[in-house]
Amino acid sequence: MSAVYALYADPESAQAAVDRLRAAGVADREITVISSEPFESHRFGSRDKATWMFWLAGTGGAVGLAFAYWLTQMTERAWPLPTGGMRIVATWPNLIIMFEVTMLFAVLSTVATLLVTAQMPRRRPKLYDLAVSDGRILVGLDNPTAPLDALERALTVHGGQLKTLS
Amino acid sequence: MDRRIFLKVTAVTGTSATLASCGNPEHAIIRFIPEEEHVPGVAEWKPSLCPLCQAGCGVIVRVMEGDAEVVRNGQAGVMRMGLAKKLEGNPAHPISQGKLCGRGQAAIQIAYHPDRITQPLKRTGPRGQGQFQPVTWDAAIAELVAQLDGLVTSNNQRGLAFLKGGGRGQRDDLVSQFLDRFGAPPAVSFDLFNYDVLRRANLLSFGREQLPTFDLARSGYVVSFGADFLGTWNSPVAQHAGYGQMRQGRRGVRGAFVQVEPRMSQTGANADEWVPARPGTEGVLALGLAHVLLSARLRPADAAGRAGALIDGWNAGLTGYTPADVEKQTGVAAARIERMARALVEQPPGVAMIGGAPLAQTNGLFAALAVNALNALLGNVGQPGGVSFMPQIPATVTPRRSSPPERRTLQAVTAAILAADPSPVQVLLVDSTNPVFASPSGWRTREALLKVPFIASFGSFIDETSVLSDLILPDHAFLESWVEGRPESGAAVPVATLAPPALRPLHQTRATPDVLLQVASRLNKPLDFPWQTFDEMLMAAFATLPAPSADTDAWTAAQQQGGWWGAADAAGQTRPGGPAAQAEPAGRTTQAGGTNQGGRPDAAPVRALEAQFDGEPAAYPFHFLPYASHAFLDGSLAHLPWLQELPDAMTTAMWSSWAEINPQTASKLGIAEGDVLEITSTQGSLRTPALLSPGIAPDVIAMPVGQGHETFTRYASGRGQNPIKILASAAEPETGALAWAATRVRVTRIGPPNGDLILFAGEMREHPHEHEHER
Amino acid sequence: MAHRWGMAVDLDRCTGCEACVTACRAENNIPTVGPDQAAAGRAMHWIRVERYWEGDFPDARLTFRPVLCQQCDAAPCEPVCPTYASHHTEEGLNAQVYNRCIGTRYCANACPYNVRFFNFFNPQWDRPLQLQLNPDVSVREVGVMEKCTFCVQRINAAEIQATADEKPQKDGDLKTACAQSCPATALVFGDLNDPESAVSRLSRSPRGSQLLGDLGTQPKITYLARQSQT
Amino acid sequence: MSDADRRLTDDLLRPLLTTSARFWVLVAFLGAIVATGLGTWVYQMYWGFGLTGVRWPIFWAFYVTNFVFWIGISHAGTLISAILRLVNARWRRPVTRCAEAITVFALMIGAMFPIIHLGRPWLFFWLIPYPNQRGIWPNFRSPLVWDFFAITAYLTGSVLFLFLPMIPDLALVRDRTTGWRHRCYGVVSLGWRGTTKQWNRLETAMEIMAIAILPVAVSVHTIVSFDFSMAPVPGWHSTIFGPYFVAGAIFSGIAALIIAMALLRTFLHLEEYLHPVHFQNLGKLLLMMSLLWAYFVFAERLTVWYGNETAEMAVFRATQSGAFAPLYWTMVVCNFVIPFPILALKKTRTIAGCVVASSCVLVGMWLERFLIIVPSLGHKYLPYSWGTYRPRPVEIIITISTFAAMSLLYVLFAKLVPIISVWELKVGAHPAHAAESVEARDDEQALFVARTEP
Repeated sequence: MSAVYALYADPESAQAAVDRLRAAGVADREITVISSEPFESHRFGSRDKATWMFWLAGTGGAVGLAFAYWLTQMTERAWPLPTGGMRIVATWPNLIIMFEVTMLFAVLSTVATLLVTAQMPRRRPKLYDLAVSDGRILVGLDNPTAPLDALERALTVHGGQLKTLS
Repeated sequence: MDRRIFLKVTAVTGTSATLASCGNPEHAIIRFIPEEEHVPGVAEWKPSLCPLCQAGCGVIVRVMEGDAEVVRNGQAGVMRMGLAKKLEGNPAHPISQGKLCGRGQAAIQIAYHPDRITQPLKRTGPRGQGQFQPVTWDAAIAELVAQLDGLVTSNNQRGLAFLKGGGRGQRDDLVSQFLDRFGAPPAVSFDLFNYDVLRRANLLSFGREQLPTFDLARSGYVVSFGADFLGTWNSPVAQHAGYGQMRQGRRGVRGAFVQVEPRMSQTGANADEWVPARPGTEGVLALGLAHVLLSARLRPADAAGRAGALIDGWNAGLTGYTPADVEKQTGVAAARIERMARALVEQPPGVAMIGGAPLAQTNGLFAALAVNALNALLGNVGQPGGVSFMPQIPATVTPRRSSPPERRTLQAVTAAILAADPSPVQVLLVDSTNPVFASPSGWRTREALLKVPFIASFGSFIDETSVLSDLILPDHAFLESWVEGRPESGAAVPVATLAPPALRPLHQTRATPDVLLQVASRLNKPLDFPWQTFDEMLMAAFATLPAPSADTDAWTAAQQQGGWWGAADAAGQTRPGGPAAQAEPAGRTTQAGGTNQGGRPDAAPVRALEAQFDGEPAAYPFHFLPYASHAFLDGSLAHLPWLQELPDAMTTAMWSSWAEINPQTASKLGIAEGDVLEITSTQGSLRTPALLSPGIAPDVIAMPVGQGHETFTRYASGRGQNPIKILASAAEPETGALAWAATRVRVTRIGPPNGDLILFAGEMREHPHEHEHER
Repeated sequence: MAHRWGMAVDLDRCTGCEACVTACRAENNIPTVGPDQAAAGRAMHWIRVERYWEGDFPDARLTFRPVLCQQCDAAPCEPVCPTYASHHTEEGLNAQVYNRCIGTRYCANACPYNVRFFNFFNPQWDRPLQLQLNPDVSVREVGVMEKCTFCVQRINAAEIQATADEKPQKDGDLKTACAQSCPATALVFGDLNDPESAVSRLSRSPRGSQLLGDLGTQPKITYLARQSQT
Repeated sequence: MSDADRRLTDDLLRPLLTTSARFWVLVAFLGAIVATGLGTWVYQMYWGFGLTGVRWPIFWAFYVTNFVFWIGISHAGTLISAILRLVNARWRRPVTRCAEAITVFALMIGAMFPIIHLGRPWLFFWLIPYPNQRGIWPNFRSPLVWDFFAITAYLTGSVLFLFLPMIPDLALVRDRTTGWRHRCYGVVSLGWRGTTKQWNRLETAMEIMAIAILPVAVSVHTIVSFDFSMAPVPGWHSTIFGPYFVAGAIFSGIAALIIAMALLRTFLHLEEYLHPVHFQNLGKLLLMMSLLWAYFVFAERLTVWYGNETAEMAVFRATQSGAFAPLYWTMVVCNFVIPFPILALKKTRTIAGCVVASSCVLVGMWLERFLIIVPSLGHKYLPYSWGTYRPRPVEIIITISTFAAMSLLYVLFAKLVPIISVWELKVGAHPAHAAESVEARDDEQALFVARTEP
């Protein structure tokens, strides 16, 4: 297995490289762009925004709510001990528990989503270059299917030197 | 019973058993075979007698099985035995009626006290250093016998003196018989807060040398002159029961009560009116009340009979006791005197009582006679709701050889010892009294005792007196021994309390009466007592009492119910006894021993005496008022941790001693709460924290008696101050009783609070700030 | 019919003699903490006789008021306990389960009467004073709260006895240690569900009121006011 | 740009890569104090809680004061980062991580106190709802159990809130280091690459977290206030307590943050990244909170005084004119009289000024918590049972050691992680991003100038 990529000094050239790869018929999801900072303002940076993460978080919260409801009700009924003349299942205090657990689950599910979708944690990935941490922007492909020369032409513009891993 | 109950019961008993064995010491190897059978976890209630004061409350002891470390013939080990768990009043007992005061309940700690003397001790070091070594009982008794034989051979039987607390009963009778048979002078009984003056007054007024019994339950208006009858005076438990009834026991009637005293006592706190009359003028006030009744023709003068006749100028209508005159002397407003006097007759039955400080003045007897006269005038003597005298059972079962004994006060004895050389007292026996602690330094009791060649004491603890002794023969705790008592007040029926030991001895101690009998038998010239042991003597004593029912005798019945007493009458109400109408209850009773001697009307009328105070008013501006502490009485209970940690009723102080001072006076002297004061009398001085109290007259400093022990167990030693030390030796002339309220002092502020004053309560007022506003 | 244990305190009978205080100590194995700890505010008195001064000399007055756990029906001390150590029993008692207590001391703060006490150290009894301990009452270890139980051990014993004898309890058979010892009978204990019981009758007295009743704690102890002459 | 970035990176990573002797001395010193504190706690557990000054009827004192105080401090992070993140205030970038770190550590310390103050600390886990042999669950009616849930949620939330934006920087460190450090950072950076997908997910996640953490933060201190307001104790039983405590918490939180930033700035030479303007802005926030605090105190006091209810007034007097008056007025001076003028005047709202004000506020807020707890407990309804409280050595030592613990954790954190978010600064420095607010733009330029001067 192998990978092909090139490093660029600035987002503009990276963007150009991405465009040329597209032109060369490489599918969008095959192209990997790696940078040491987010570039929301560039087209390559604004690919696959994850708006549905909110929904997952919400779902997590809902699960938490349900769990907290069950927990309070079940435990209070399991051994009904009256205190201070309050009802056995005291709704007001339980609301507090429910709120906290809801938020907890929402947070956890958010993080879970993040880790899963961002494929973390994982061992050191194949396609990476230490130069990225110096501010270079990496554009490349894992296991390129397209012919190498085409890719080379696409990547070696704007001072991008082609590198291959195998 | 069904299974669930069975399980419950077993559960309860089971847990109890495990808990009962909590006291089981791991290190002990030897386990003795139990000497008695107990069902684990099941309580058995055994009768006994509270030994702490002369009231003589019958108690019941809750006995449950448990493991105790004991010594049996020289071998230490653990034994499963019946252990006393709690003391409660004996419901069948006419005096306690099932109730018991806090002190009485704490008495259980005497038996289990960690500093109890567990075996006979012989002095090794110099006297007073408290260095003793254990000796066997045989050796100890042999030594005492040798000493006594020595007196006999030197034909100096009168060289034996016996010093004891003021008790009444077979034990005391045994002592006096012992001395009588030995040829020694009678026992000297010492008790700081004794009732000699009151007994004498009652003898003079009513021919009964005895403490009065009050039928408070049916009283309408009570005037108490310094008598702490809800605290420490006379028969507190019985009086409590009556008091409760007096307040709320009768539909539509609520008895009223006035307390006359310069320092508000716990009893005074319950009064509807608190009258801080000048110390030593109580008698005058009483006669002032009488004057109002006489002058208003509310009562005929002759109603007072002999009691009145004893008062100088009685039949003349007590001229000179007009409310105005009395106000001048007592400081009590004339109008108030009028009102009180009228209330005495308008809210019948009215009754007056006197006790405590007023009798501890140089004019105490006069005050007592005045109050007696007032009662007689009110016609309440022997009447419902009035004052009466409890029928007595003769204390002695065997006639004395010599005729009635002369009275000797401790002061006289110590004086004699100090005067003569060698000491007239060669052998001194001390039992259940601690004069070195409880007598004023003026008496020089300690020096006197140090002059006595040989002292043996019977106490259970090493205190200031027994620490001076050469030989200590530790007595059983009351729960471990036969107890018997003949209370002289508190009930309408004759009472002889009796109980066998409630639990087996924990230590190698012996009952003092038994020891005396053994000594008596081992002397070269044995004192031939008809009994080997104390219980034989008791049996003989109770044999003379009528059987309560056909199928049993007095002795057996008494052991079961905790004593013998005459039946109450049909109404179940306390029937008043008294000289006027001495209704003889069931059972053979006679007048108290020694009655009527010198008590006949031929006694000359007494005239009002000014109370004399030690110390010039200029140099010593304050009256010094020591009072019997609620927890410790005269200090004999300061070794009980429960009582040390009991917040004082008035001040909430624990583990402390203090001096009460009026806030205005304090601010004049620049004294704040807790400041360390120096209180100085002509006799000496002491330092103690100040406690500001609105319930004390501006010219009075009050201090509780009981703390300030030098040697008295780990709980009391070196704690607080002893006010008795700075008391003057003034005495009431007739009886020679110490006038402990006749000392004047001066007060100076020494420094800021030193933490000696430990209070349980945070605030003394329920609305502190409102109080600040109104001031 | 279930019992509902309550008490009436007649302040006109109470003389402040504190027999109840010692009785409680003896019955419930309450340790003495000693002078140093007492000075540090750790003395334990499940029942205490509060005394309050009014006015100044010579018109000073002093009143006594025994205060023990009021066994509230709406007890503030109960719900705040995270472990149910403090809870309400069927018979309306404020139970304190020592083994469940982890010592947050929240109940003591919530209690308006300050009748809860904390074991700051393991209790000590100098040998052989421990022989007096009542085997029916557990000794509390360091770190747990304790308070008046209305002598629950006596209540249980009496109920077991009554069932064993197969006859109902009579009013007055069962007394708490304090009520038993009270020489002036100021403390009366009994079943509030029995309208004829002494405590019920006293609780209906016009002199009756409840301590800090306006806090809504619904105490089961009724205080009968002290009356005054004129 | 990239060399500017490189300098930025080097500056911010320097503390991680180079260690001075001074660092070890500091760690040893703080460590010693913390060890003493822990030892003291063990000592207290061994002998019994009686070693403290706690007494009848004041059953809560120093420990609970510390609990409330530290939980309050923890509100620094979430407020600064979450709110500023949501409103996307640019000047927040260098500040967020210091703030979030404070949150996490303050919470850890604060959460220890409910355990330290237990009579039987070894049984603290009975607060946790889990199936157990006792067959009994926690009492959800108890505010202490609410505390447990709230703090758990808040702590989890803040730890993640701190960690997520750290991942790219950890990856950065990973690439800059070798050997065991390289491996360690490799593990904790979870194999971060920086693909556009990862960046987007991270940003979204942070947005959600920011939204979620805010209500939790508010609820946490409200519930802490419930510990008091639920009990019928004069001075406690008040509806104002929730917002009152939250405001106080944020107040002390910002103060703590300002002090932390000032220290970092000096010791890690971050003058170029932590600017007067940051202190200016935080100073304004602090000023606002000081006013808010004063408002709450006034409202609370006035209500009590006007209501003139006996028990409440007893507490009122004790604090206003009684034994606690000295402490009370010190509190007022520290929380309002001193900070207000310093922060109100632009001239004095300097870094030094802000630090002075913040220090006062920390003292004042600690006193406030103490004065809420102790006087009320000492003056409940029955004056007979009133009491007063003096701390004992164990309490004082443990209290001091918690401040040392905070410093220690912070020092170590700054040693292991870039205390200022490198990638966020880079983003901030990116010219392509048009600044939103005027303030932000000045801010950006300031940063720029700062970086291109030499």
